[in-house]
Amino acid sequence: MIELRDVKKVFNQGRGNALWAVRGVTLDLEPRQVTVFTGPSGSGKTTLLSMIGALSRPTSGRISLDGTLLSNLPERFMTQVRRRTFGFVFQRFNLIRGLTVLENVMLPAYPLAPDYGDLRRRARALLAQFGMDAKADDKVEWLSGGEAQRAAICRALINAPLILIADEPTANLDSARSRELIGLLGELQDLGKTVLVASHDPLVFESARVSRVVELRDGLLAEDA
Amino acid sequence: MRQFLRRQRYLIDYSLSALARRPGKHLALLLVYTLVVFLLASVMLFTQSLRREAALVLAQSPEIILQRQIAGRHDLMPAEYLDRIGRIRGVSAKYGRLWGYFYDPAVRANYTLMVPPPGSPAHGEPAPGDIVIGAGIARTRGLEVGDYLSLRSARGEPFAFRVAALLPHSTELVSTDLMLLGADDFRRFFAFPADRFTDIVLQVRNPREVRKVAEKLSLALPDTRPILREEILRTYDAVFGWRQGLVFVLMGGMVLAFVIFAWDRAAGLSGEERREIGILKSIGWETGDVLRMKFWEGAILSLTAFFLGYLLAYAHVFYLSAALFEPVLKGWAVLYPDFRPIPFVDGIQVATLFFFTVFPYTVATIVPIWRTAVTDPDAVMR
Amino acid sequence: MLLSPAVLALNGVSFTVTLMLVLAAGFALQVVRHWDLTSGSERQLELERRTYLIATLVTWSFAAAVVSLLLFVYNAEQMATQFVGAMCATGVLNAHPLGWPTLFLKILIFFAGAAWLMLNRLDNQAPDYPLVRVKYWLLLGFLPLAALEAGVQLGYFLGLDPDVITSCCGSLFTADGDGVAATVAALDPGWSLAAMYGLGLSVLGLGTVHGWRARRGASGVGFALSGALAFAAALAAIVSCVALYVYEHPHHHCPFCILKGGHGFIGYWLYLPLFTATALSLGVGLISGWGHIPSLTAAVQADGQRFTAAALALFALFYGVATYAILTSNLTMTGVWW
Amino acid sequence: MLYPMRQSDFFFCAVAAASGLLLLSALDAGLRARAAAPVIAQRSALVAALDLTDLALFTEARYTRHPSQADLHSAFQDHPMALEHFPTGSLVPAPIPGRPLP
Repeated sequence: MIELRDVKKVFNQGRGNALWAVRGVTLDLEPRQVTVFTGPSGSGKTTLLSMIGALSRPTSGRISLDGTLLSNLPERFMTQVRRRTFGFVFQRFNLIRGLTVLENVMLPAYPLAPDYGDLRRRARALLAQFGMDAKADDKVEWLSGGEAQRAAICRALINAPLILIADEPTANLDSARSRELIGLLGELQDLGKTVLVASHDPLVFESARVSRVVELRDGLLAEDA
Repeated sequence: MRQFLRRQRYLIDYSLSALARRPGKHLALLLVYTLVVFLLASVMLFTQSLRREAALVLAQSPEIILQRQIAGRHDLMPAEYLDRIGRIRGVSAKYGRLWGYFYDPAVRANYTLMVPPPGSPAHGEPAPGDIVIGAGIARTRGLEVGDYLSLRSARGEPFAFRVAALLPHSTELVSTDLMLLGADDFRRFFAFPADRFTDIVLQVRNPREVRKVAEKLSLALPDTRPILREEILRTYDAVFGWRQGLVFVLMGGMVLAFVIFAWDRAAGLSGEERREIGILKSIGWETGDVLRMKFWEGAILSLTAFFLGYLLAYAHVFYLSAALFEPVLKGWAVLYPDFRPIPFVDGIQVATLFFFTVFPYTVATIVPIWRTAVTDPDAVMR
Repeated sequence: MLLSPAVLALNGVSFTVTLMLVLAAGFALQVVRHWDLTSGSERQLELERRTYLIATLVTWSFAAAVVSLLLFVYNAEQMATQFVGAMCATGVLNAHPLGWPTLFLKILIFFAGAAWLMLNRLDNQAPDYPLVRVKYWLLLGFLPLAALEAGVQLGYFLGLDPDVITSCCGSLFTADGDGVAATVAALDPGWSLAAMYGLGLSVLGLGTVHGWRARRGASGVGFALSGALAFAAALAAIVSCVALYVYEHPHHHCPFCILKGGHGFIGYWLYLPLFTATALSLGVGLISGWGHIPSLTAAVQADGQRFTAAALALFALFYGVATYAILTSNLTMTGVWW
Repeated sequence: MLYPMRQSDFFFCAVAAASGLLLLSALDAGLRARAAAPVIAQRSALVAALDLTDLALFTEARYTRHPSQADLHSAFQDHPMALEHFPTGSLVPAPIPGRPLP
């Protein structure tokens, strides 16, 4: 259960170009569901998602995860929560070029320092699960868009997070690949993961697999705006 | 502890792949770094070798040498001073020495002409007309045993000496410009007054009495200056230490340039690198992990450069006889001894080298690395 | 003297370390003044990120200080040839009144740095950083120490005059001299050994008890204090007695010559465990006082136990090596002294 | 489980190899220093036999050829304002005011 209470975020505070990206969002998110945040670009959905995913801290307001307050943790501890709880799939995949697919998938586990053999096995198993085992030793820049997206999902899942956050995951995919991706996200929900997606792609938020759609407008929930 | 080591290993994995992905940038840095280590290490190994060699070899110098000075300049030593010294407790032998310099215009070299001391075991006083020469003179003038060497004396008349023997090649470091000749030849050649010597040597058996003897000498003969063996040794120790330090200071500019280069390299991250750090942080790397990874990068570079530079310097100094420095060291000297430095390496040298190279590099990169490491983790989402 | 490379390096390092600490202290001051963990503002985030820089600067300063302590002793050893009458590092340190103070300051910096880093490690384990002000005020106290060390060392090397006749360990550490060093040497070897082993037993005992009770948040000050005392007694015993067994010479009291290869580098086996163990025990004393802060309780217990165990092992190693050196020595002093 | 070599394995191998070379260089230094003992003995013998006082490294002037025998003002004896012009002379330390000459 994720609870947001009057969450606000301002960039460049105290300067002339201050920007209120999120202006007070109060929201409860149920576990083991696919929730889509939608709204026009600039509506604050990415910012909100990055705060929920403990990538950044709200300027004010509180975010708590299963009763633990996340919003006032220093970065060091936010990272510790983040790497065990959240997995991220980014709009531009954000795989590290020059490394192989396998290495990219293993990367989030490096700071946790598991046994190397175990980690490799885990990564290979994940890749096999998403039909990527043939590509494991290829460099990521040789992958197609769909393959890169799957590699990114494998990477997001390597630390077995409870919550998967995807930011505009279909932006670089064609319709067929997008539908496939939504299917994958749905499968993850079946595995007991909470899935949070930011997207203004109708293919995504109109999909049957989506349990809830939260609409944002100008940094506020559309219902409040 | 095991987890700590495992984590470091993962970080090394990543650092190496990061280094390998930008070979051009890092090879340039490595090259400069290695060069800096190589030059400093060469200077260090070479001077250290000479320093130890001087200490070992000159430990056999005379205990006390007495020079006469007039108006602050060296002057010839009257023979009667030998008697005026009289008997001093602890002095086992005393005798006058004859030696001086001769400039040979034919090859523009300075020779050191010397009369072997009485009872010198290896090379007794050469017979009249004979000389024993150092390997440097022989090489420069193309002389062999039995050849004649003709020099113009102080009175302008030519003197022909027969080369009776060569000093062994292995002793060149101390003898390359020596020319040993008989006392009568020496005095006639230089028109040296018969009742004078160049200086006086005193042998003192018990090293504890040397200072006492020197004190008595300067009281008895106020216009003289005693030079003690320990002073010779200390002079050489200090001179080579000083030289080494001077070169290090001169090379300080080079180290500084390198530091600025390293700073620049560490600070001037490309957008691609910045994005990578952002990705790492967003997928769960902590700032501390990124810092450690970056320091591993530095450590790998430093270790490589240090090993390479040091080993190259070792080969350069001890296998190629410091060929790169020869022109500098030779200065204007025509007679340069041909010798192979003997390796004397100790921990303090390596530690000093480390402080002159790795330490500045590390310090210079702390702030740029930190700046990189605190990249916003949500930067990749914007 | 200043132009010898090792001396240049030592001075360079000391001043660089001071500079790094000035930088760290400057940032620390800002952190202390504006720290507000409840604020989500960008400035607070910036300050939190500064803490990484400060910790990195202090860590590297500490590492450099450790190596410079070693280099200082090596260098003193090597410069002995340049001083009349100096046959080892002791003579070189005696050649100027600032010699020993430099060494003592370096040792003090080692202990202070180690303790600070342990405190920093502790604080970093609590999400509310409860000790942030305490540790940065302590850091501000650490800075003058480093600056003083740099200044004193520079004064020492500038003042070194190779013509001064110095006393070497042979004459300095003989019982009939005067000054601290001679007093230490003149200690009755029996008593100094007894003090070393007695305080050793006390530090091992207190450490074991502390390791046992750390779980209940006991104070480690007693352990730290006994560690400091054991350290002093161990140094005194090395000079007055243990070194003699190593050299197998009844009047050679030098604390540095045991570092040389001729004695199997046994000095490292004595000093490295002793210094590390003492630093750890001092750190345990420093961190044990914070168990009452709820967010730190668990960390204080875990760290306290871990560090205490390490300190105990290292103290035990030191006493083992010292005993080994005494037992295997051919020098017999039992009949002569007691 | 078998897997290909990690980058860190290469690193450890490289460090081991370099340390080996370093050790080898130390060994080489020891061996050569030992092998050079007769040469040093010969040089020492010559120094003892001829009462030599200096290394013949810089033969251009008496204060560079025999630094221990010359006082360090030699360079300025010809003229008080004379500029040091022997390259190696510049490497001999300048006398420090107020301190007796060696």
